[in-house]
Amino acid sequence: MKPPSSAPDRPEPPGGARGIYLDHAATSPVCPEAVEAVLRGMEITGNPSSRHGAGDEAHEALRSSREQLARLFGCTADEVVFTGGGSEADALAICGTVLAARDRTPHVITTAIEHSAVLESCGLARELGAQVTLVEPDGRGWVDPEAVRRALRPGTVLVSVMHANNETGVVQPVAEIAELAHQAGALMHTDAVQAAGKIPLAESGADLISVSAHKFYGPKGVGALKVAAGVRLAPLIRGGGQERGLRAGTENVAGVLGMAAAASAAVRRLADPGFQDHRHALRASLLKGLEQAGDLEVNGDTASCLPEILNVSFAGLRGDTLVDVLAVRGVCVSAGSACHAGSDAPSHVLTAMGLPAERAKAAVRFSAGRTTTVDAVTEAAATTVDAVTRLRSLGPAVPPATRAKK
Amino acid sequence: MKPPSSAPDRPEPPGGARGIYLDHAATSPVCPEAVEAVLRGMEITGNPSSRHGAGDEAHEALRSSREQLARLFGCTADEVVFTGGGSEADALAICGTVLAARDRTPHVITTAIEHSAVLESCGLARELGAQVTLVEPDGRGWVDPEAVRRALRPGTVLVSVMHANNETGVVQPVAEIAELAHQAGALMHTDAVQAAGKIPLAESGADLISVSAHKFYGPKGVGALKVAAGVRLAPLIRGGGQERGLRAGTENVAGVLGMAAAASAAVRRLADPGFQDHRHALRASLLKGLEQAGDLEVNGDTASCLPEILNVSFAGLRGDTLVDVLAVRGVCVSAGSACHAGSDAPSHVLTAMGLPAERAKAAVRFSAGRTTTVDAVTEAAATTVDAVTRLRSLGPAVPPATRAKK
Amino acid sequence: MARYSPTVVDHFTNPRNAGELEDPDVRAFIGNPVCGDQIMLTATVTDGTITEIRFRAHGCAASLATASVLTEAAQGLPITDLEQWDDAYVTSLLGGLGPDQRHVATLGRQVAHRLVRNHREGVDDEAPLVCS
Amino acid sequence: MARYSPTVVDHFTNPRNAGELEDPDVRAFIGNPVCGDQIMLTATVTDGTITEIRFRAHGCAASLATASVLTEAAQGLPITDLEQWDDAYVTSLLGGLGPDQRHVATLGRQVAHRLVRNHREGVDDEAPLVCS
Ligand SMILES: Cc1ncc(COP(=O)(O)O)c(C=O)c1O
Ligand SMILES: Cc1ncc(COP(=O)(O)O)c(C=O)c1O
Repeated sequence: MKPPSSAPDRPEPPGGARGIYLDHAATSPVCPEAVEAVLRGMEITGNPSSRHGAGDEAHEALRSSREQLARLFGCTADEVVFTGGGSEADALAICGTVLAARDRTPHVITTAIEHSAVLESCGLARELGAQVTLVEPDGRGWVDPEAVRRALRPGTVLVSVMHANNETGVVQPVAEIAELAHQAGALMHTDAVQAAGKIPLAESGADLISVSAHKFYGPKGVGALKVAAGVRLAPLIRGGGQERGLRAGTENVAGVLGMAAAASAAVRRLADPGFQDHRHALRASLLKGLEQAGDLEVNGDTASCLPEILNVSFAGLRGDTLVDVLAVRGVCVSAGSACHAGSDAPSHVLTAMGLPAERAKAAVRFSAGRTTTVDAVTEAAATTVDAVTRLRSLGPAVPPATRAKK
Repeated sequence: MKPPSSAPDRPEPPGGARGIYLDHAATSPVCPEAVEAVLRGMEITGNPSSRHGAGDEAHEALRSSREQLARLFGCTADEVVFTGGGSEADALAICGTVLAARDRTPHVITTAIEHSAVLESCGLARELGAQVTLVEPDGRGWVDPEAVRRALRPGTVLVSVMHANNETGVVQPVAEIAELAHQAGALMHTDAVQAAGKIPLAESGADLISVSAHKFYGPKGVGALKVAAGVRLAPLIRGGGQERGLRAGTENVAGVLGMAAAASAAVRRLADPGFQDHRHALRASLLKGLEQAGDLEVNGDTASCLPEILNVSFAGLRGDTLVDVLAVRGVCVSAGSACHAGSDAPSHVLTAMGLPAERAKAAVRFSAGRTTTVDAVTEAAATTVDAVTRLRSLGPAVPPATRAKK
Repeated sequence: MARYSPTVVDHFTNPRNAGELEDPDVRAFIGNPVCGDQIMLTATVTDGTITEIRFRAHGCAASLATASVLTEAAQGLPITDLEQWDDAYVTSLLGGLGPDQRHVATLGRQVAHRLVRNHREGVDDEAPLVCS
Repeated sequence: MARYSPTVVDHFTNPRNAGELEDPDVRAFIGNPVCGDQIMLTATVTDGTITEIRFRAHGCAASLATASVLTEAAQGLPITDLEQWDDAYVTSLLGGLGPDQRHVATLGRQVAHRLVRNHREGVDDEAPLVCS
């Protein structure tokens, strides 16, 4: 008898040494235009506030970048505030509104499926004296405008509802909610970190819109907040008066240039029908491939979502385990949200949608990007199906008596 | 008679097309090691929080960078928190301490010569319920530890005194003040944004130390805060739990790598006697050259200051005007602080030192850097002397009667 | 995968002795079927020596690797030897564990001890059991 | 210098007609000697025409340029022509001004008007005068 301890053959990682990257919702590679712009930015010595040629060069870089971001937002250049990322943009929008409204007892409405940057900024807002109402999504991860309307009160200063969810990709009815917020005299904020470059942001109707460069092929650590003309915010990071006094600190010239280059490329892609076709084709191929594993459920509203994000639960598995196995086999995906990696708690988004804990813990997020090919997703799906089959063969671990009782 | 309206010859800008950059205290050029590191960082696709190879690569980049920053701070890697710049580090140190101490009525001591990032963070701290005492400097821009001691109270939670002043270069007795703060049970913060890479930071004795990469030849928009083990801070930017929960947001991998490379180079320079000699030689040559203009005063304690920073007032001139003229002639310097460019108010630092408004408004800051040569400062000084002479010849504008009355 | 030792990676990607013996001499189960990691071992024991051993497991990658590594180490040993195994030994079998992964060493040690006890006392784990 | 028009840069780096006439027919002074910008003009006026004009100035670069540009424009003109100058005209002489610099157009217009008035009324500005 062949000893059972001999290791079975290890499959080769597909997609070359770097593997197949299907974790664009966690972060995207930096596109060549952005790399070039960052390099150019590092050649600029001056401080944008300085009164000399070097300063003017830096100042001009910010000015032109602001215009490029304005086109992504669909706003004027004056309305663009550069930040140190998406989380900071969320913090500024939410805490900034609450601090600016501090004389009243401000009321903020948000949803249970927001990114932790929004949820925890609301936590800080609470410490600053605000009251916060969490609106629950439906079972498909969709926020009903009606539910937001019911949560509105005379003291509501801000409604914050994300544009597209980072775990499920579900696109929220932001424009409709913005209208309700405005009717009630409240400001509308939307965390468009996942939506930017995938959905036109102009139609959102939001007064405050957060984006983060590294989700649309720009560098990490730089983001922007649209602050509509006339909106009063109190800054969190204060000092030199940069960014209309809303975000102090010497501006990240190279990062901002990189973000602006990525934004311009994103705006061009949005208008390209070929890109639109491609993203839907990728999703279709990926889903078709994964379905071969059997016994899987797609989490989130498939009718209204970013095609790039596919969140599936394979029955009987743990999502993090599958992610680890796929990582070794060269397929980079994420269990729910990368931010929760290492923690065993099921995703707050899937939990809020009412998914059973087992299904929530089984969730794996595949997120494709602009350079992803149909071949790559097909291969990734095949690898996944194989991994799922192998993992399923290891369980369940429950003894026969219990199994029979089920 | 030759018509007086014919323009005199315009002198050529010295130092080549880019001129002579003596505004390193505003921001420094990015050193080659940092540029290379940023480029390398942009090749790393993953999110440091992700459970796969791409994520591990990003995670490892942060880990090694944290060690490099730890050597700059003279602390352990665990104590390094990456931020979006110096202003954010200041905000986190000050408001974070106050928010974490919110049950009491916290008292904060700072000085009248701090950077606006500290002063305005203290303003926010006040809005958050803190009481703030401003300690005045002496006429040379030096903060007497005795004055800090007198300001200490039972409720003092934080003393924030900068390491080296950004306008005058005056180095403060931070270690002595830290000892007083600790004896009184308060934390010590020092804004070492100007000191980093020029003075060893380990001896400061501070629990919280802010640095900003772009002041020591790293990229803009990234900084760090040393948060000593055991110090409790409440974060301002919340969410994903990055940076020990003290600064949420996907980490600026490329920027952090760039800052780390610059920090390593700075640590090497600190130990290099040749570098030490050079910085003093630059200051001596510059001052000697400028003295040719006559009627000038050096602002700040020349006995205890960063040799890189020389703040002088030429009698009878406006600093901003001289800066503008020098800019055209290819010499990049700053009027007091670049952050105040465009505003007519005299520097709050020089005003706090008790300088008359005329002298404060006349102040010009020359700040040399690692690649500055003695030839360059000599040439810059000659250009300055010429510009000062020409500008002086235009004034005073007061009519003869008034002049005679003086 | 800097997160895991090469041994852990090897075992969760290429598990050894996966499955369940049809007619085992002894069976041990540790785990919480609702939320945590689970390991079930089945073994044939001849003259006090483990001649065949299989595992079933559900849980994080490190716990799968633990189950696999355990079976490889136990195979051919006198079953009572497993009583000497402590968390440190299981950790060493795995080539080390990160701070987040320590719980799987406990899980491995517990299921190994339980296998010895069940064999000695002739009992069986037929119902889910919450590990400590 | 994106901050200033090329004309402004030209004039503050190469001021024309700087200085003070020894024995002028008319003098005008506008400014605040304590904190603000100051311009003093001295001119010789022959048959109502400005034949020579000089300025002294203290202030920001744009105000120095304003003084210089004024003298160039005024030279050879009937002095009463200066009464037509408004802020927009001074701004155009300077090739445009940024939002932060608008005050120098006012300063220039005021000192030009004052020169005309002082000439007409035969008065002199011997004491500091606060501009509006
Ligand atoms: C002493 C001091 N503190 C804080 C800062 C703020 O740093 P940053 O502009 O990188 O936010 C600066 C420079 O601008 C500074 O000189
Ligand atoms: C929806 C959403 N909001 C906010 C963020 C935070 O952005 P950043 O990590 O750039 O701070 C993320 C990503 O991490 C996100 O997916």
